[in-house]
Amino acid sequence: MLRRRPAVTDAEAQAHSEHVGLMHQFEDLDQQLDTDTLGIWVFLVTEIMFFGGMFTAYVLYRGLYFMAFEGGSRILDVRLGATNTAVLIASSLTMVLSVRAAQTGNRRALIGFLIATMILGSVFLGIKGFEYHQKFVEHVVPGLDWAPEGATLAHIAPGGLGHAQMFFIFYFAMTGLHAIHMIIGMGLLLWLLVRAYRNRFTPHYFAPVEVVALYWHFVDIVWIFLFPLLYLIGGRY
Amino acid sequence: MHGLPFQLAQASTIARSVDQLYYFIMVVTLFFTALIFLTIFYFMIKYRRRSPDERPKAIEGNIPLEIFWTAVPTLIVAVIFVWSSTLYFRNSEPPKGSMEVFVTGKQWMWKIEHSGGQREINALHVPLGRPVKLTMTSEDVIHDFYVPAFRVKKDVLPGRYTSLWFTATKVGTYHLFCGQYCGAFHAGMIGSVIVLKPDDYERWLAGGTQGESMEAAGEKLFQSNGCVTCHLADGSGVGPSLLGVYGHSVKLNGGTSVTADDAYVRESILNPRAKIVAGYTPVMPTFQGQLTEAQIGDLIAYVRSLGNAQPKPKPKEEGKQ
Amino acid sequence: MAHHVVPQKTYVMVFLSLLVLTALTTGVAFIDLGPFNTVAALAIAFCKMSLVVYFFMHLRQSKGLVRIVALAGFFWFALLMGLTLNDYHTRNWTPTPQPWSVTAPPTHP
Amino acid sequence: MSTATHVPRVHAPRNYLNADYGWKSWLFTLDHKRIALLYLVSITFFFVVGGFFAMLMRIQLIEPSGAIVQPETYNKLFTLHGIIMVFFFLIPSIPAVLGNFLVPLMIGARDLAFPKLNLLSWYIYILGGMFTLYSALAGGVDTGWTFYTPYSSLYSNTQVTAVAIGVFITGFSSILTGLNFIVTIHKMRAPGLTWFRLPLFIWAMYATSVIMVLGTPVLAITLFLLALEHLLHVGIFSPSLGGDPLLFQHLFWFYSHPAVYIMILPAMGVVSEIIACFSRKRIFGYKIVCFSTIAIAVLGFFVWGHHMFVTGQSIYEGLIFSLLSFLVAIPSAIKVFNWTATLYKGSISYDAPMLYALGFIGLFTMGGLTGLFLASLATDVHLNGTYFVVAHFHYIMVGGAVMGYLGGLHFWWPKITGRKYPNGWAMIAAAVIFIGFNLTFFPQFVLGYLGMPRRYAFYPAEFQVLNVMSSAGATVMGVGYLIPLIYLIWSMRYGPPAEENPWGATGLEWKTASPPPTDNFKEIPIVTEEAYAYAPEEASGD
Repeated sequence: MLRRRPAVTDAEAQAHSEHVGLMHQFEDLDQQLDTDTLGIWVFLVTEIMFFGGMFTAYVLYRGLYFMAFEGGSRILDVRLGATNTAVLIASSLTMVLSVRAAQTGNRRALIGFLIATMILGSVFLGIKGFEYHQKFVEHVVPGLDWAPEGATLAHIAPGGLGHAQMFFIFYFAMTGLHAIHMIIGMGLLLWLLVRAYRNRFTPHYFAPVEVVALYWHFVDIVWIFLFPLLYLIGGRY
Repeated sequence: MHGLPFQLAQASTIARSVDQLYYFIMVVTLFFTALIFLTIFYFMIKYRRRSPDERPKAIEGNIPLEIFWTAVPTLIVAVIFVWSSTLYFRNSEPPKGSMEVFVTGKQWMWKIEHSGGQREINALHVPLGRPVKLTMTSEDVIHDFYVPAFRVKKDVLPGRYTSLWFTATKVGTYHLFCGQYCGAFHAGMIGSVIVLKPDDYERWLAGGTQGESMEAAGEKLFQSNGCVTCHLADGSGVGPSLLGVYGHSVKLNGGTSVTADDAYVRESILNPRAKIVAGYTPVMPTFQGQLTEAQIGDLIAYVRSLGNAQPKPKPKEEGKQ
Repeated sequence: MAHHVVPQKTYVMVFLSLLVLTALTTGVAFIDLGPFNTVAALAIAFCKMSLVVYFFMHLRQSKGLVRIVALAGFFWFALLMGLTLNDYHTRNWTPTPQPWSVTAPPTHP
Repeated sequence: MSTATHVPRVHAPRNYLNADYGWKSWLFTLDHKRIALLYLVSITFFFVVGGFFAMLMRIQLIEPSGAIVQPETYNKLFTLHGIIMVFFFLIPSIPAVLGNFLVPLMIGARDLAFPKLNLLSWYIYILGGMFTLYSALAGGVDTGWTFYTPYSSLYSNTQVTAVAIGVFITGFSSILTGLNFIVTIHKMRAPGLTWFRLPLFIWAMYATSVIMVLGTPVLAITLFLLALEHLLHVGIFSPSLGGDPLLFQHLFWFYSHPAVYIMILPAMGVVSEIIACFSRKRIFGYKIVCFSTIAIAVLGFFVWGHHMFVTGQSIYEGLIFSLLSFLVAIPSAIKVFNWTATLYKGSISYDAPMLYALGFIGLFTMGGLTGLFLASLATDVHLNGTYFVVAHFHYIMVGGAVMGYLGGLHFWWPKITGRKYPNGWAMIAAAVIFIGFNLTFFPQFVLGYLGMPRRYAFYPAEFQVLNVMSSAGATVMGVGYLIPLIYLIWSMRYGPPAEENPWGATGLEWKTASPPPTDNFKEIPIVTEEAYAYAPEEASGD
């Protein structure tokens, strides 16, 4: 048989409702933070599989058409790619520092680090946009503008144009999906910023900051793999 | 063929062996289905509720019993696995000296070419008792060559060769189906496999619409497409000589080597820069889109016919091997 | 309800290591190591990922459950990649699926 | 049971149904029970649409030359039937309706961990459904639910993109549902409710959620790449553009084979509950059944290649996948044996849910055993792509998953609506469905063995007798499905009120009112007993 917990007294219920940010389905904020953290991790696992399908396709074709992929990789600007990697890593740092600021109840630092993260994210997207623009200038956008010529053509011709096209499909699909994730992340940061500005977070209630941060770091990790896979194929002697 | 056809002809050597396995699994299936159904019926009657407040005693489980009914299915599936895999591996290997037939699938017909040049559409004539090997490819989407009476089936893919083989054991006309959905008239992509007695088959070969043999057609293509201008027989041309190449190992730029089979020859025609023979430069243009699958088949047949010829002496030593 | 607050210094050290590794991976790419270029690039990327996961994503302080979830993600990804690529890897192991194999054995090397 | 009643009772006690009125109270609800009902209505709609396509197909196949529609139309019929039934009915059926309703109740929680996410996943589902319905109305799609490339990407002129988007979007609905369940089951169980005290339905929902979370994203990315190739004519899967069509099949089946377990595992969970309740016995070998549930979910990911034995994959890959496919048969067999053993020395009554559950065991046994023919390489070469496969997966998906769903719906209907349905009619319907189902699909095993390929709009005349039998059976089955539709709707208004625990079942969901209050429990219960404690208390000690 079941035994019931003693009924909740009014005083207790009052205290309960004073837990800022506590949803009705949870017992306390600790359970809520635990639950939110687990939730975002499970979500990140789905993201691993989401990108995983595309990575599998990429790895397969890179193996099959290595020359073409190497040639396509030469068209990409390593300096911009490396700079972007550094920018994104820096944004991960500011992100984790904003979590720390939330944990310690430092509202000014929280707002500052969130803004810094957003600025770094924008820089990343700006550089990415510039790179995309360059690809249009070089006419290496499969499906939309594919007419490589001159030096570009000389780089990618040895591996076969068709297969070089495939490299750029993966380049755009992978970096594009990554960029969409970044944009979603920027939206989430904005939402955090508004809530931080309204002073909604406390050292006991900072789960949203932690959750968004985990997402942001994941997006960073995806780029950590995209950079060598796309920009650094083969030895560039 | 009328009434209730619950039996399918066993018209190939493969069919008999597959059916034996099929019947074995069927016995297993029937036994366990009967076991479960009868046990449930028995329990349903024996232990039906006799009074509304009946409370049976709890039974937690029984570990030896669990082990027993884990082990039994494991053993049975192990037997099936070993049996079927052995059979599958045996059935996937065509016997040496099989008769070669070239099959092209396209929406929604089967084009078949015999090595003697006889062409058929939606029909395949084969002799009784002789292994026949089909080399198949598709001009558009994925098809599937399926002859139920032979228990053979294989997808026919664009851009690639697949093969299957059979030895017919019964004279007759059998269904040929497309087994992989391929578009609007998928259901109409059907034909017949006609098994003839050897002498009937010879008569059919002689009497049919006689084209030139695949080799001869391939040789003509080799001339008309200008292949011959570079691939000189003595190896002095821009491209390597093709004498004595097919079926042998070819050294490539970069130190690797590849066996010259038809996948390789096909790739070299359609994507010539993928694998460059050691000592040569990637200058050959692609013939993608300029040759039909049937023509590529002809060309391969021609290159194959050169495979056992002695290569003439070559000035470029590294191009050999 | 005591949340473990990691000292700022740890984060900065991790950040600097990540920067060094980025420079390293870019540098290595300009040296020809043959197939080891790919190996090196992936190994470095894996190190970087581990740093981010372990420190920035707080796996160091996480409970076992979160660790299992993260591992499951990588395991299933490996499964997808491994079993798919295995098909391509083994497709040419036998001469059987290669049609039109010559009947006569090679007469000369 | 409960002694204290703080809330003064007006007429009916407050419950989740009468807590609030008006369409807004439904469309913006965060209550898992109301969201479950939203799903119930939506999937019933899609079931009717998918069933309608199936009826047209069976009418078409009465005549060898095709009785009513052109081949192009027939191809669209089976494609839409497959897509709607798989993605919009079967996958959300038990998880999103019964799971949504029951998971918090069974584990003693007030709601799922993320109620907003739960509502969002329903809206995502509806959005995906809209795209699919749009594509059906705007000319349909004819690729088959498997979307094999290059046909789907380069050759089909139908609404491939719209359907791909629809299925892509709906995928996220099931990802979010799965995520919600995993987190809820981990973090929100009532005090004392340890893992091995959980009902098997919860174990099944957990395993299902794991598959949803790990598999669905791969389908999403695959459809994304497919749509990219279709729209931009760039090469990813098409050989003419440098791609490999088998890669599509690998990625597609990586999700779509485990998807079968998304359909069948929840049904197994439902059946475990029903068998235990109607034989008043604890499930025989409870822990073994728990482990076999997880084993099926995990092993289910290792077997996708058995769909590709004849499509040109490496024969060694085929060997590995064949072996692994046989392995997944073993936990399924263990479950069937354990259910059967549960009946031993029980006290068995035959109300409608039990009939469905026993029907499930029978049909699932046949469906599972015929899978042996398809896991075995040599016989699969003959049977792959024929009606044998069609019959096999309908035995699993319809004979298994739909029987389980209907059984569960009948079992928990009094809890969901607070009303009883006419038991006699329900028993008749169960019998009619069982008979109609076997009439429909058993002949298809024979057809498949005789070599009739699936997806044929017309066929050689010798197959007609069996096809007519199958179509006749489909009529019976169709009638069988209409009966519950009528009396269940009837019972919502006119059925006699149901008490808290009409079946005398154990489990926390039966310890609260029917229908439950919005917060599920007056107080969160503390669990001190094992699952399925049906035995008299004094006897449970020995």
